[in-house]
Amino acid sequence: MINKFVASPEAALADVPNGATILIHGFGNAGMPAELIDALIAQGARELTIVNNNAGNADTGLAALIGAKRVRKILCSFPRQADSWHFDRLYRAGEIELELVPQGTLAERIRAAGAGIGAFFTPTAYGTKLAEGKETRRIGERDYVLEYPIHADYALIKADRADRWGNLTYRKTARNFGPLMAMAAKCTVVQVRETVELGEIDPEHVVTPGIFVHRIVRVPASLKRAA
Amino acid sequence: MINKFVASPEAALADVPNGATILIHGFGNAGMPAELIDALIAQGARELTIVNNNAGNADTGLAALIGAKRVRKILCSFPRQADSWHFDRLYRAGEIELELVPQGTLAERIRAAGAGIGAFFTPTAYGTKLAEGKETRRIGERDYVLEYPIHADYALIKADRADRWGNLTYRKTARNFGPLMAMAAKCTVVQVRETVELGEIDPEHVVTPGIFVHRIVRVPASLKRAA
Amino acid sequence: MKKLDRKQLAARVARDIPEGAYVNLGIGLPTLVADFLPKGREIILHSENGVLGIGPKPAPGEEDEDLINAGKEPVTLLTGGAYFHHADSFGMIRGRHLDFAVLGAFQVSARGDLANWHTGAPDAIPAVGGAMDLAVGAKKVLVMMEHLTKSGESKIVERCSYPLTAARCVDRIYTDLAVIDVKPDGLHVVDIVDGLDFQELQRLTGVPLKKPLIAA
Amino acid sequence: MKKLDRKQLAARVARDIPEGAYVNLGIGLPTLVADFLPKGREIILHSENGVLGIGPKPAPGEEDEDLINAGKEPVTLLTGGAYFHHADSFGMIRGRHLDFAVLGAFQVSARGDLANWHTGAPDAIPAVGGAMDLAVGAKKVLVMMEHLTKSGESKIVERCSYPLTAARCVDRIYTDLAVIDVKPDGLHVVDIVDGLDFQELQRLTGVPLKKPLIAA
Repeated sequence: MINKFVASPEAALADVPNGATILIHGFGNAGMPAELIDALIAQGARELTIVNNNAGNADTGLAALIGAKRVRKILCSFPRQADSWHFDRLYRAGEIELELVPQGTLAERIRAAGAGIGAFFTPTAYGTKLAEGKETRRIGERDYVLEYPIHADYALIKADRADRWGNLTYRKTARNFGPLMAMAAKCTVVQVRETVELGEIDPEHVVTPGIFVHRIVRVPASLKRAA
Repeated sequence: MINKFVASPEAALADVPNGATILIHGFGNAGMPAELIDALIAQGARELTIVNNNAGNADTGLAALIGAKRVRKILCSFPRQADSWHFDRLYRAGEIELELVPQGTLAERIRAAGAGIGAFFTPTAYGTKLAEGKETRRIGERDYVLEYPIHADYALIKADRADRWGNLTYRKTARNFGPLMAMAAKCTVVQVRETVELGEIDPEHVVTPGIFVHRIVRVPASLKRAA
Repeated sequence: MKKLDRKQLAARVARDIPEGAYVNLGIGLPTLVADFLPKGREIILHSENGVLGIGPKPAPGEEDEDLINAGKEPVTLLTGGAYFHHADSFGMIRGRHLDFAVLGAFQVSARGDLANWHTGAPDAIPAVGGAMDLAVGAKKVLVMMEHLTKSGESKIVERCSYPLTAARCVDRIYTDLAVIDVKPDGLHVVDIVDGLDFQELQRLTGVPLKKPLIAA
Repeated sequence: MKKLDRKQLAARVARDIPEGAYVNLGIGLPTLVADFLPKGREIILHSENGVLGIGPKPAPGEEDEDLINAGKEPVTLLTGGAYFHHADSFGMIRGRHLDFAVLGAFQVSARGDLANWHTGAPDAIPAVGGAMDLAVGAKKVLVMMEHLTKSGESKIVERCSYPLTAARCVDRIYTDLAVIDVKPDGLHVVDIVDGLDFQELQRLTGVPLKKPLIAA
């Protein structure tokens, strides 16, 4: 019997090695897998490359991972926020590498990894600092920049519901990067609010099919930290 | 008030010019917008370029459009079927041009058009007849072929439900190319089994958001031909 | 002259958004446009983080941390709205499905180059978000900004000194002093605030302007 | 010797598909494998046209024209299945998410090249479907075919004479005579049908074979 449920965030992340590339779901706090990140901090892996839209807020979640100096490099679209002090401090000290990627290009590069696309031409960032040194091409009447996929070892995702095959639904704008990141990692680890019996998710409403999901941990909303 | 409903298939397709490129949804009969195709035949536009996974079955729908000699060129992955006699006859007579595209490349080229991607490298067809003359590149450990988007003037789609903003759901494997084609055309025309009030489609369950849809015609199942 | 305040500027932009338009409002000043869209006109607001049909701010206590806009502020969803993932969301943007993007700016050049993401200061932490996607993707890019910097320099310039967001992307500029169209043959003034004449607007602006066909 | 019939061949392939595998069964002979998957083993079947979790054929009269497989035959959906669109479906294929694709073949070369889409005959109407995507995308490509053509020639060849579907993609070949692994150092016989010895198999096959470690 296929059963992708695992007992705890700690068990789900026990094998993360130093130097791993990890996609972390979430746009700000919406979709951020806080308990999985806590487990990653506790697990101790270092020299990580992290992919997230942002670079953490305040002192929890991704910000705590960065603050604990576990992150060698981050790929994101919007690191600078009022409360991104952990990232700001390490960035100014030269202790964390930043690859700034336009948000749509970030999403598309993650999708490309999941969908087996080797590279793609996007119009975004053409003629800007963020395309410096990159291959460009005029196709039709638009100019494009060549961008490459972002493959990862792990994806850490927060979804709403999951069944034991790994079919997922999300909640409102907490969907954001989740379905893309789930496709792009060798091992996709998901925390969900609720686990359900097979068949409780209508096959028309599955957002991430189980083929993309490897490990699922239930984190009931009642256990959630006061954010 | 936004209202994308139109009165009839004929009204929805009145402005199709000769020489238009038209995406036609459907994998075999599942998702094929038969009544819209009938209206296109009645409308009379000629020299069409058609994109569909197949090249028509038996004597109705796309096969009838081809049989009526309205199609100059077809892009598809699988034209040859036991009952594709209209296509077969015109193809052997040199009266229809065929661009054979692997199925996944066909889907991805349509998506690329909808998503503003200028071109992409795919591993499919590398080293085969279908990549002859195309640009190739080794990226990492795989070889890729460069493929370009398929932009269209119209998309003809069969969906299950629609509201007046154009939000769509599909039914089972009749989803297939629909959500992709809806993104890739200047004018997306949809026939649906049922029209519903705004809000009846759960925002979590919308498959094609209304931004991609321009005209909707209700074709109740009771009016469907005996297939 | 009567400079427009932030609300008046937002109302001026809102007036130009037609029924049925799909619109992305950038973070900051452009977000204010939502409050001034004419009642009874159905306009569908998009946010990069995967939502179409954004409604008014939630009542206090009704916020949902899973329903936010690109500025990470709590929002509501209109009846008829839809959720989708980031690749679909930016497919809408890059694929030219949005009718309008309304964006803030540091500078706009006479040929429509936009600079709105980075001051270029060596110690600044760069952050781009969806700005570059919106600038290249929307059918029409509308810029909202103050006409002058705090030190009185024109933000409409011959050539942007700040790093570009995208080249030749801006269609129309709304400032607290005027509305100006960016066209292939130059900058065309559409209207000017009361009490300011074309000559004075030209004097304040860094680059040549063309008079409106009907004098303001 | 006891050549395997179509059902026996399908059962032989089915035996090798492990619990939890995601599998695409090609049109024709490979589709038959579904009927022989061991009961109690959960295996999830994928079809190119946007479905995971294909179940048994529907009972007569229970067919749904909107629920078909890639061969356009009516199917059912298992509890736990899911629908999705073609770009996601081929993302699964190209992105190496499928554990196995089971494909028919005209020819397989000694280095694992596959020819299964086109005879190359000048008057043949070419049709490729999802074959090229599956051949390059699945983690393991299993081929099912008769060992010999009707005229007695080996379909395992030094170099394919038919147009290729993909180069160096086949991992294992199941024929009515033997199971053969394609490895970097050549073709390794895994097992042979009763009544056929290695020497005779070698004689029938177009290219050099390596003996199984434990004689069949």
